[in-house]
Amino acid sequence: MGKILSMNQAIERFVNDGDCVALGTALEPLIPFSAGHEIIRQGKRDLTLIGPISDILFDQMVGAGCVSKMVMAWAGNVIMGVGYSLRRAVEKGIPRGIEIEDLTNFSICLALNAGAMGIPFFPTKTLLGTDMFQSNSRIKEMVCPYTGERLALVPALVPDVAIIHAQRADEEGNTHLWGSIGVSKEACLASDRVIVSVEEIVEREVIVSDPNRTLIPGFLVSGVVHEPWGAHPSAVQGYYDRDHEHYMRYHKETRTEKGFARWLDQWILSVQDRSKYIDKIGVGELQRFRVARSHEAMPVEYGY
Amino acid sequence: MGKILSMNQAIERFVNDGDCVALGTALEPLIPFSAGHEIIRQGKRDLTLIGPISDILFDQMVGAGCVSKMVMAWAGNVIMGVGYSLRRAVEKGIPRGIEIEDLTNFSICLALNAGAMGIPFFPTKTLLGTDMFQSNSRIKEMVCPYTGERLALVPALVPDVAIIHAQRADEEGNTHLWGSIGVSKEACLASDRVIVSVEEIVEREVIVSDPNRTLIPGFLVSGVVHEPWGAHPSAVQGYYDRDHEHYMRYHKETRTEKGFARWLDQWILSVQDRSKYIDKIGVGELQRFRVARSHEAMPVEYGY
Amino acid sequence: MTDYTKSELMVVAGAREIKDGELVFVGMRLPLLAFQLAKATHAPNAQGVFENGVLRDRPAGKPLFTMGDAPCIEGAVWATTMLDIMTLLQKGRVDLGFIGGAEIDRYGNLNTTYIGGRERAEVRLPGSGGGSDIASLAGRLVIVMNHERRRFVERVSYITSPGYGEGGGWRERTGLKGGGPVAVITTLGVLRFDPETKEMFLDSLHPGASLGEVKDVTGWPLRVGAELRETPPPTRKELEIIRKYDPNGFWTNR
Amino acid sequence: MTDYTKSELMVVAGAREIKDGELVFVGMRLPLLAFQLAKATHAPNAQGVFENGVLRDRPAGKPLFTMGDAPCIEGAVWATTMLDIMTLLQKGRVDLGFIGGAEIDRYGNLNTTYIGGRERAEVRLPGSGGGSDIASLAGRLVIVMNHERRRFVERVSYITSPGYGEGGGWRERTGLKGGGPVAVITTLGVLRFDPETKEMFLDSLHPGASLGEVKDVTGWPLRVGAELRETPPPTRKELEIIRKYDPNGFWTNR
Repeated sequence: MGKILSMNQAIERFVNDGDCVALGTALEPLIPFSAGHEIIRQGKRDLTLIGPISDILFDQMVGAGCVSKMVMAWAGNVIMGVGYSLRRAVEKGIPRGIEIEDLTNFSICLALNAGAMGIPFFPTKTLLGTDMFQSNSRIKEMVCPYTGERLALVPALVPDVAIIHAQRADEEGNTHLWGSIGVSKEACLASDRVIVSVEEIVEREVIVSDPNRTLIPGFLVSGVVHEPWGAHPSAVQGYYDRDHEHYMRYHKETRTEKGFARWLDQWILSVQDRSKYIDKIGVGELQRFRVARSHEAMPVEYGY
Repeated sequence: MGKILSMNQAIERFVNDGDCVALGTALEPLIPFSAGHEIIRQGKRDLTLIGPISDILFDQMVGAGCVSKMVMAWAGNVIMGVGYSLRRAVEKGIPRGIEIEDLTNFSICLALNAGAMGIPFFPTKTLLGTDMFQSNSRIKEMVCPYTGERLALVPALVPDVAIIHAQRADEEGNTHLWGSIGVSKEACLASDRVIVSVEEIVEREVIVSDPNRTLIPGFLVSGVVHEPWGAHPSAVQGYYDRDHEHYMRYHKETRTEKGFARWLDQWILSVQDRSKYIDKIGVGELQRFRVARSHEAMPVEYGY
Repeated sequence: MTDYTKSELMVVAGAREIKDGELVFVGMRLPLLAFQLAKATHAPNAQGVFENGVLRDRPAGKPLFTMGDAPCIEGAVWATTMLDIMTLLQKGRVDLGFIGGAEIDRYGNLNTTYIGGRERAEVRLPGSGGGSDIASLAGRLVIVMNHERRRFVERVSYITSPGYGEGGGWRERTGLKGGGPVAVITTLGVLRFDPETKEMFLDSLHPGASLGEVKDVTGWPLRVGAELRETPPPTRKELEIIRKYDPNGFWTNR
Repeated sequence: MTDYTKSELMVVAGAREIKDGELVFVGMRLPLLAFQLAKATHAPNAQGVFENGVLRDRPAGKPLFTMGDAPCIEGAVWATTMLDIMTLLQKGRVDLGFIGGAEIDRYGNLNTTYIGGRERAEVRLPGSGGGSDIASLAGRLVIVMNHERRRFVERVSYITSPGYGEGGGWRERTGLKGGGPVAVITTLGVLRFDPETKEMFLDSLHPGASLGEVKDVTGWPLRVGAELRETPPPTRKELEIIRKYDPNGFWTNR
């Protein structure tokens, strides 16, 4: 019971200025847009964002001035290319300069997995020969004591907080997530705190009916937020598909600093919470993204 | 189509004398007893067995003289303690001496995971201060280049073949496994070849209805064997529970070399295949282990 | 007074080591019963992890022989890979672990691999399993074993699961993360470790056991705690709970 | 002759790089279309992996904008973690990978991070994503990009995704596992690499493109293959298939 919070409460309680925050760990789907928007509204500052492919949520948080550093493989607008806020920040220091630690999709997985596993680094065959060694001073090289080959070392990432959006959780935070998983499990296991927002809060019985489906157990979860449409405009498998046009409009409308300010006000600052956001888009409009062609998983028997 | 084989064919085709074979990777359940018995019947020799907790299948294979080496964390009879064949082999060289590379449950996971990931070793905080460094010359130590702490290094294990038993697969070898997973995924991803025996061969549609449930995709699977009761006396979640008394009898009856020879003849050598094994136990008798209290996973929607 | 077996007393002593809300690396046999007992009494919010990949917050619906039995997975909150569970240990998330042992020494080092050392190998035992990992990485460790002369030795011939090595400071020098053993629950008493020297001492005697008997079957001059207590015997309610989870006395030798 | 866009021709050229039965690291945009086209024509048994954790052996039921769109997961044979998929690459199980790039040099090194180098950073691009991993670890690499003077440079200012570094032997010295680039499919032609020197050369010209034009927009003295061919144009059937998967021409600029 004690873990069920509003998004406002969850962000207030578990995200502090200066925190390292892992977000968007399922890649293009299940991006916790609602949580990111609340972070912007609460004016959190000096965050380090951690995520593989962040899509436009990172761009929005950078543009809003919440971010001092990013540890990432790719940042922008997945279907449109660049994110203009990110470019303004790096190239012109608008609204502030940010530091970037460049990694690749694989090495960011390894860094979070090292954090999840409680080891200081991960050896790998990726990164070798790249200039990531220039733009990320934490990567090292070693000679393998077994094979003599060259290995890159990726140091562990231990975020202060991971925020994920998932399909369903119970009141203790035991969470079922399906579809695109990305690096969500590793991010949650690595982090000191985890915030989960979900489409549905379900009875414990739903979760324990399928323990292999559990992404993370509740004992690792600090706060659970019931947030239908919490990932819009990204997709939630089995609930709604991606709103591609939203990303296209974002690209077009945030090309300039002024355009971004307008967008920020219209879609984030002037919107009190996710339920108001839904009202603004229109429930009818959103129904377009709902499941039209059902495809249920075949039965699985756990009995004895 | 081409991947569906009898157990006899699968073992003949994909297990060679001298191979490293990973078995029993789901721990106490889903042990591929049928495959192990066929290996014994075909008289495979000089195998290296790899597995965390092998239960009595490793003991049987050692007693039958198939094994020259074991890489393992624990070997014996899980509910009864020691395995007498293993003791006779190590202590007296009966039927032959075997080499043992001692690891722990965690470090054997790491070794297989390194193999799965294509890296030469895994750094870890386990093993430090143990005499495993004496009895496994492949473990090394290093000082962490990030933290200065002591780390143990576990070298990768790359089995020639992994053999798993699972609930269901399609004709291409796309495999659903649920319940106790153990280190099965890592073992399959690490190995050059994979043999899967299953309770049921299902249509492709069953597998793709729940792609998060897939343990390994068919492109990694060399042979698929339809082998109902293939894990008896171990358990298969949702199909049958463990036959504990079988393990108790094995313990009692294989205390002596002669007793083991009798058991070997009675339950393995004189039994042509798994269907004959089922006949021998009696289909009626086996029904005792069937699911009496159903507990199905709650529905999951993948549609769009 | 209710009749009970030594194993039942050991289960009760084990249960008392578990605090409410803790994450416990359970294992099978007596520790599993101890965990189930603790949950049914003073630690309802304790959660148990099993090395095959399972996390449970409620007892299984049927007595278990192995952690992989179908009832141990049915109704679990998480059934993941062995690697995920073991890394919870390495990450420092496991408060308490239980293990058994064949041979133990003055500093709580355990041998479950080779009796007589590896080269001479008088007896080959099953090996570490997850025991060594739990001993190395759990926040606190509780050891459960029979108190016999051949088992309590001055120095184990092979360290499978590290205790305090050669004494105070050894774990830190060795780079071990977990806290090390806090209790050894035997058939005769409960032993603990000196905070400085890390040497084992007798903290409580089980009802019916004598100090002389304990010293006789301990292979080094055993120290005794400042206040040697008697281990509180199981209550009727505790026994009822234990017998519910071990109805035929398979693990508790009833 | 059927009308087609340059992008459609590039898709066709990409599809031809895929052999039947291969495991292909697909990515999005033109490479995804190339993969779908290959499967529908000469490579029905090719399978595609996507870095979010998905393995598909059949096309998705709907055109995709991102690999995480619900139709890309629905009907997949495997939807696992990103880590599992990326380790397939590192393990050497991926035959072929596709990537794009903003800037490329004579030895096939790609920059998608900082134009002008990191310190001066005239332009910050989105970064590697999985591109660098694919370039480093896939068995063969195919690069798809626009042929423009500002993109084809003597030496990239930042190596995001390694090609052949400084030429022959560099990948081996650097410890890279994958085979490196085999083709660069541009808006003007298909370029390949000398087996010894690993320098890029022009292997075929797209219909309508001239050698002079290609040389003009290439920032180093470009070598030309022994037999400069014309890239075969798309067939009607190929175009039909491409347009089925990109019905509005979002990716192929129709």
